[in-house]
Amino acid sequence: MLAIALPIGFGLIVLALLLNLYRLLRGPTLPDRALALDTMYINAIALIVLYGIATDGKLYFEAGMLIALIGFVSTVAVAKYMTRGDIIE
Amino acid sequence: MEHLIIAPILIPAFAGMLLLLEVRERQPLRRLTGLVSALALIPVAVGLYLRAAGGDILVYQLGDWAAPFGIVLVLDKLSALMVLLTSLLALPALIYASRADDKRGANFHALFQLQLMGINGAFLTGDLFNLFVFFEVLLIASYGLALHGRGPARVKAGIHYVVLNLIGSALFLVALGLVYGTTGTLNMADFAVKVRELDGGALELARIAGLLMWVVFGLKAALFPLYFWLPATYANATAGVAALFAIMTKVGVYAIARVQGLAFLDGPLAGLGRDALWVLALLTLLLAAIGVLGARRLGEMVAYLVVMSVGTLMAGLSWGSPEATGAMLYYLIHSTLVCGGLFLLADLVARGRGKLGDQLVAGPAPAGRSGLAALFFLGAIAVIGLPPLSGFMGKVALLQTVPSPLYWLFLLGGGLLALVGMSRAGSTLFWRATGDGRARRLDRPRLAATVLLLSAAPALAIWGESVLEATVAAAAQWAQPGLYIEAVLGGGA
Amino acid sequence: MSRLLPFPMLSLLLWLSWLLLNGFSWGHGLLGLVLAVVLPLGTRPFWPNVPRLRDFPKLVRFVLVVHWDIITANVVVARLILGSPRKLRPAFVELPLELTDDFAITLLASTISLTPGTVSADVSEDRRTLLIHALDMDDEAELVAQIKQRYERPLKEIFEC
Amino acid sequence: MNLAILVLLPFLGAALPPLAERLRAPRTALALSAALMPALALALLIGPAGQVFEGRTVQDALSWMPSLGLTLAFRLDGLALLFALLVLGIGLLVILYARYYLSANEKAGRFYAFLLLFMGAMLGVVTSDNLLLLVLFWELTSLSSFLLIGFWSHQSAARKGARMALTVTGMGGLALLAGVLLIGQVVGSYSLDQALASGDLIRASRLYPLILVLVLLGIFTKSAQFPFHFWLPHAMAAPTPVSAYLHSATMVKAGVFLLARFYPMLAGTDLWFDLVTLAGMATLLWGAAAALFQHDLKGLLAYSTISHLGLITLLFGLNTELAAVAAVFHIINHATFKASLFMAAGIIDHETGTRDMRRINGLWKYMPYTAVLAMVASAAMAGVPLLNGFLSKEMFFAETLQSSRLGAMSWVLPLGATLGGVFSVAYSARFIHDVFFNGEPVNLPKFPPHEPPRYMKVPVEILVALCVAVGVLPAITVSGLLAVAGSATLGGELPEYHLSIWHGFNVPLLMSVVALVGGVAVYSLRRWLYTQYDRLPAINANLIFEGRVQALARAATALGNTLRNGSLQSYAAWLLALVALVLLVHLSPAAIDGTRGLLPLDGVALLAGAMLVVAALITAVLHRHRMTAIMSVSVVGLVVSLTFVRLSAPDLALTQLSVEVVTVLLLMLAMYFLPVRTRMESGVLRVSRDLLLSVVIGGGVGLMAFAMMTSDFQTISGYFLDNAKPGGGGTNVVNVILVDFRGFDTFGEITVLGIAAMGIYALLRDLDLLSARSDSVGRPWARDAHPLVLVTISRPLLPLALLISVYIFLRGHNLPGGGFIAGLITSVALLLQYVASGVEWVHRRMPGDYHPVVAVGLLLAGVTGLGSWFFGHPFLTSTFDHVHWPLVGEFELASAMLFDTGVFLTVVGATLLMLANLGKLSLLDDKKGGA
Amino acid sequence: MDQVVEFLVSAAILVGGVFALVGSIGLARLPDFYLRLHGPTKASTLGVGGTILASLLFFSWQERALQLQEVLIALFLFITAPVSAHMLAKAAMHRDLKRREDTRGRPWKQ
Amino acid sequence: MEAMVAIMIAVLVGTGVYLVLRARTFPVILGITLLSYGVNLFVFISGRLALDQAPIVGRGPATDPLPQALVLTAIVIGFAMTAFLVVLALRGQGETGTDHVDGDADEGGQR
Ligand code: NA
Ligand code: NA
Repeated sequence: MLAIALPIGFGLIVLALLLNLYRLLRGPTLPDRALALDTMYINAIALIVLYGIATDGKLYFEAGMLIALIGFVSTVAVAKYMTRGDIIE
Repeated sequence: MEHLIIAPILIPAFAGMLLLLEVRERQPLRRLTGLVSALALIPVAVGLYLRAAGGDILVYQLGDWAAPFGIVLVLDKLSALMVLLTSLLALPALIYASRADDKRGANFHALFQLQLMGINGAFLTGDLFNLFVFFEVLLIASYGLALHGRGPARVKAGIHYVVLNLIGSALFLVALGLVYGTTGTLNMADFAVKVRELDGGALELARIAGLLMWVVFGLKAALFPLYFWLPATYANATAGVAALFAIMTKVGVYAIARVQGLAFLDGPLAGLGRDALWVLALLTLLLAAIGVLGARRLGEMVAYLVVMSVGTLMAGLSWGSPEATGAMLYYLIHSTLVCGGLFLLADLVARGRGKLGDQLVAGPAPAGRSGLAALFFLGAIAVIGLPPLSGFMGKVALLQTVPSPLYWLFLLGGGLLALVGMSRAGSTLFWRATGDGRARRLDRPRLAATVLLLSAAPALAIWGESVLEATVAAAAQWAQPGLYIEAVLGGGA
Repeated sequence: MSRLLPFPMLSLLLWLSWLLLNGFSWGHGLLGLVLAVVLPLGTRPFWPNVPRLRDFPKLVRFVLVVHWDIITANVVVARLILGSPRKLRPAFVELPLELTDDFAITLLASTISLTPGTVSADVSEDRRTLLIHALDMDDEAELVAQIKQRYERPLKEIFEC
Repeated sequence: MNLAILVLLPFLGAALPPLAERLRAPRTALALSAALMPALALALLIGPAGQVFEGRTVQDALSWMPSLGLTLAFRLDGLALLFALLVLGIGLLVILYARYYLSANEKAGRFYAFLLLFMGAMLGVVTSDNLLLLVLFWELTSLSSFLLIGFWSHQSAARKGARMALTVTGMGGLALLAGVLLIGQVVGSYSLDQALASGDLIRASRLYPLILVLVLLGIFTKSAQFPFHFWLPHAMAAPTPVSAYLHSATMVKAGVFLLARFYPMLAGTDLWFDLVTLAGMATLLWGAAAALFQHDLKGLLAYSTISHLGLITLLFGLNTELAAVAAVFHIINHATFKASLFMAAGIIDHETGTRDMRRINGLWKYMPYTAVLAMVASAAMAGVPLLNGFLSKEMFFAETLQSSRLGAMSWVLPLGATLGGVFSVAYSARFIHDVFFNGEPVNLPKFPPHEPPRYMKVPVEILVALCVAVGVLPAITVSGLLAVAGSATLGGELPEYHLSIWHGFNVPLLMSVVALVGGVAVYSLRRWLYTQYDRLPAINANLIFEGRVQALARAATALGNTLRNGSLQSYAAWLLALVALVLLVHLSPAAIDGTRGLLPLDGVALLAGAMLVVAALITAVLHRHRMTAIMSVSVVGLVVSLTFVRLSAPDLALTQLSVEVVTVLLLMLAMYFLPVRTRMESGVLRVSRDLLLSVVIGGGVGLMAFAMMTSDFQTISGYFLDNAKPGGGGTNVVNVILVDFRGFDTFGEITVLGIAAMGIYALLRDLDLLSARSDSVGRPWARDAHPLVLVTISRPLLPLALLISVYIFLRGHNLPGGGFIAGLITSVALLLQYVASGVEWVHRRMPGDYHPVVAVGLLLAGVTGLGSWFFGHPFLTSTFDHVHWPLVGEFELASAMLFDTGVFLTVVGATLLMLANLGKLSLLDDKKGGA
Repeated sequence: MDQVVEFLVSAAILVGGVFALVGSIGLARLPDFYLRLHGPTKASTLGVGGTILASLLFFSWQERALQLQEVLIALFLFITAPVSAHMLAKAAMHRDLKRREDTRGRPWKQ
Repeated sequence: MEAMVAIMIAVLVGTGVYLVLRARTFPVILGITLLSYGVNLFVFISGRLALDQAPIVGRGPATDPLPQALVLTAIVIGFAMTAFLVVLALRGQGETGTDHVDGDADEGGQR
């Protein structure tokens, strides 16, 4: 059962990533692209967690945790750049 | 285990760190720290050289891990010679910079020390990836130093310098990937052993790895067509920095010599890229000589002289015989010290001419004209290769050991072009002076530093035989990679 | 005690996190404890205003409610997204705030963003109004009331009097 | 007696006059200080001279650079003695003369110093017994004469003349060096002695023509032989004592000296005859004819010198022993009369203020004594009987009659010789008539001229006396010296010859008569000749040469600028083209010959790969939209991280992810000051070139990657896997490599990071940057600088992130993680505080200078490394132990952890030093702009 | 592996995957930025949540002990994701991005 | 999988090269970044590819750890260099008023 669910899960998330990429490419505005990138980061977490299940190991858990913890900082920086120009004032 | 071997790396490293710790910007303290370190390097380097001159190749296994698994430092005659040369160049350059230039920006002394760390590391390491790391150390420090001070020209030149070297670093990594991917090792000696056993596709890849290394080292050495960054970078750098940079191109030459001597003297890749290097070296020589002739600033002229020396050296190296390499090393020592001195001299001249700086146009005579003129005359004679100074000995040695009509033509013809260029420059700066400029006295420590470096020319002539014997001995050892390999892989393990 | 543990909740969170990360052992329990004390102390200057937790059980309840809402509303939102975009009724809604504590306001804003269908878009300079964007809003008053009742009130009880 | 000391004396002497000048010695004392060493040398020469006259060759050698074949070897034979006497003797006279010639305000000390340097060099040339040493001194004469010619450096003519002389003779010197090296190659030694004995070997060598041409290039340039003669007249810009010395007796004679010196080595072949005779004849005629038309006194003498040098050269070219002796004889004679003439010309210049013969007339009335001296010397130059010039010219005429090498054309030589004689007489006549008679002076700057100071005439008197003495009593005065010099030149027995005034009525005498009569006739036709000459286009060698040099320099600058055009992209293109070339030439698909089994490709990997490809391409295509490009690069970074996850590299994934965040922060900080869009700037051609390079290099690297991945190899990495735990105390092999096996790399790496931070700090200090006052669409910036939600969330995130840092750090040795990643997490958490709350807010809460953090980090790593010294181990040797504590249980303590702490601190310090300072930039900007 | 656990894990994976996809579909197809903002911040959190739940179950079963590390991912994500959304919304309002005409209320001037 | 990775490397290096050759500092920075990604991957794969074989002792078969350590070092150094270049570009912008680097001839002429 897991042998079927996992590939499907991978497929769904990769599909999601591709849609994110489409939005990033398409825009049309900068916030759209930033949002797309942010979403990609989040989907990447899902991918990494799934990979952990698939390989029966927890070596990659930290990678997911890292994204969750500090991945948003780049989104914040981009957003702040858009509103204030200066991200560290 | 002789800890002295690592001292040329650790002394400036720790000095640099301590300088960084000194947050209150007490310039005298910083100068003292820097100068003490630079001074300390000289006896250390002399000591190391004397050890190496005995004929043994000394290996220092970092972390006590045996080669090829750990990183080793290797002290042979060649590396000892280069470390010694660096220390001899560094002290006057630092003295010169410590008069005032060091205050024109932040962190000068720390950067200077760490630059020395990088240079010495590159000379001593016996590991290819570690060579990459030390390249990066010396590069990043040199970026900082090249940009020390201010001015758009300096920044522009700096950007060129930095970007080209970043591309160079990327290429170096590709080469290292290929080295590891084909031979499964990073230790130079081990690589030398294993590359001889390759065949088929792996051999093809190893060949490309070697050639890429030549490109990367050629960029550092400033070979045609990779030297274009150099004139602006060097001519725009602070004088003491430019003087220190005189050794930087030699790091490239050394790296080629080192890898070639170990891995490509014989075996399936014997003489790798030698013909191409030969042609490029000759072109470098010629184009740099033309550059000397066409230079419009003294600093630029000296920078081209540096490039010219690289062409001269690389041709000598790519000739491939131990004798030619010995002569090349003598010339290397000469050109490094003399060009370093000329950079300082150019700055002394520029300082005395006010707004005109070192531009080669008639203007007020610089302060201390006759003294400067005499120094310029001396330096020019030396660097052009006229007797009775070291340049002449070096050129004769090269001409004797590289019996190629083409080389003779380029070397002598290049010398002639440089003669024309430098005589014009000297005539314009010192003879065509429109009245004496500001009557300020020359700064004595600056003058002393300049004289110290330029005095290499007579010194290397007077004691030429000892120096030449030393370089020939270093080359002889270089030409027997077996000794090195045995010392690294056989002994300590 | 408050000198040593300026933010007990944070310390607890840190300690629990440490144990989550490393699994439970005496060693890690001890080390986690050290960290749970040292880290808040070290970062003390970064917390100018201390949010005081008044009611721990209510906090647990609140967390559970939010999670439940996330799950249920997710289904709703999924349907909206997959359905025809024409049917969506987007709206900007201004939510008058009763909360006054920065931390509590932030929690409310985050909660609103986490629960499907709404995103908190801005907090007014005077911190009296929260701007919310809703994906599909039926009735503004109803939405405001729902948020106030489900999230703001508990938060007020948890953090303020 | 040590010959080396003899040569050294003038060099030592060069130090005295400047010293004396510094001590404000009077002019006479200055001159005496200059004369001291040459006089001493002359005295010391007496001893060895005696030996030479006894037929011995005095030799002396010191070792210098034996590996080069360069020894300080000297020899004194007849030829060397002759020249040594000329150099020292005339040198002393010139010093005496210069005492009066130089005006009080000139730097006489320097002048004498240069003169003595030259003297020493010249002495070295003539006494060298080592070919390389000879070249060395040869070049020294060029250099010191450069200084002498340019002595009046305020005059443009002097500067240009000096440079021209140096360039031409310098070129010759290089050729000579090449020639000498080839001789050394053939002979197997640079000993002159051996080389002289190996004449047959050299002439038989395949290299002989090349050697000859190179050596002759040196000789001809130095001796101003056609077509290299043009520099000499312009060297007349030198003070007259210099001309009297260099251009009569010494420097230009160095060339003919070498002809004599190398005569036994190189002469005797047809090629020698053709080259040397031809050049000599051309020079003889050209110089003689041109001399007549000079209005400048020194110009006349200069061309006359050229002509006489041609004569001497021609004689050497004739390949007969007698001709060689005649040549040596003429060297002596020319030196004496020409030096005296130069001095006389200098006196006239000195007294009248001009050297223009059109203005100088009738000086007989004003300075009869000088006139007599000059007229005698001129007569000697013309070859009038009873004067020394007559004797050698007679021998010259005779020798031209003997040659048969030209076969039926042999008459050309005597004819040319006679013609040369005719002109020689004509210009000598002019020197006498035009200067001392020919009416009254015209408009002299100094009037009336009178006799010079007494002692200024002494040198001229001595020289003229010598002319007469030799001319009248050759057998007594000069024959001994000529004999030893001649035999030394020939390197063997002298031929039969007689130095006598009267040889009877013979063809040479007839030629002399023709020359005298013809010369007078030509001179009487001078007005017509001058008008004819003036119709010829004027050629100013100085202008031409200077023009050539300038054109060359301009071309050089232009070429330099073409190559080094200031375009980073063209430099980068050269670099990358070189790489492309390497790949195109050496990489073939055949490199893919591995047999390693391939890993299966799954859909996820395929799609992820496609994502990377698309994102990279977007970056390249949309790079002008900078923000978009930054985001697409982030996607690439993300996929690369995921690739590391997939390909078993968790440490790399973590590192890549955290570096990514910091990089984006960095770029966003920078974007505040940079344009948002890049203008379209590249043309189609440029884009195609770049695309080509991209495809070749990208494709090549990809191909190599594939070749590598598909082939098996032997690697040392098994050692690391085996020893990580037992030797390094950690199970995360990557980390153990980083902090232990290859800790030195890491030490260097964090140093790089630290230096970069320092360099960035330095770059940012007082950087003036205009920041954008509004966003890219022109809207003013938002008011809310510190959004509440962001600020509030950033607070608890700091301790949380620190906790995670500790976690990542501690597990690093055994599981993915380590100091570097931990450091980055901490940095990001701290940076978030900056972003959320601003620099000032943060700096009120923690120190803002991160230099010490970097320093402490680096020092910690370094000191940890040093620690192993105390246990007798090399730098960075690690140690670890398992410790058991009650309650806590067993845990490991490793020195590598300490090292890793250093890494951690360095990373935090460096990252913050970089980014916080970059963030602070805008504060400066605000203060400045008051916005 | 126990069928039940396996089923639960599989279900969680599928739920996670589906919601991740749905969120991204929203991002891709919704007509204005403010609408698109809802997709990822909602669905992706549950998307990740699903996979994390799967992972928790899977490893806890595997190790026969409660494995809750992954909870931290969710915790961090729940803390940080709203901030991203909030900041992006502010950016969008600052830029006065087009919104669907029938949107009620108005964004605030920044 | 190998072909996929090779293509990724090729594209990264290729786009990196292309961007490095643009006329302004900003695309050059991007180019260097992409180039670094490509090159890091290249060094990484010199240890050959392996799935689920992280080099942790005691977890069964392990891939080659050495290239990973090398790449880690390269990433750090690359980050330092990129940061320096970015700030240098700012300095250039500040001192020359432009980030154009495809310069005019004759800059050796003046200081
Ligand atoms: Na800022
Ligand atoms: Na006259």
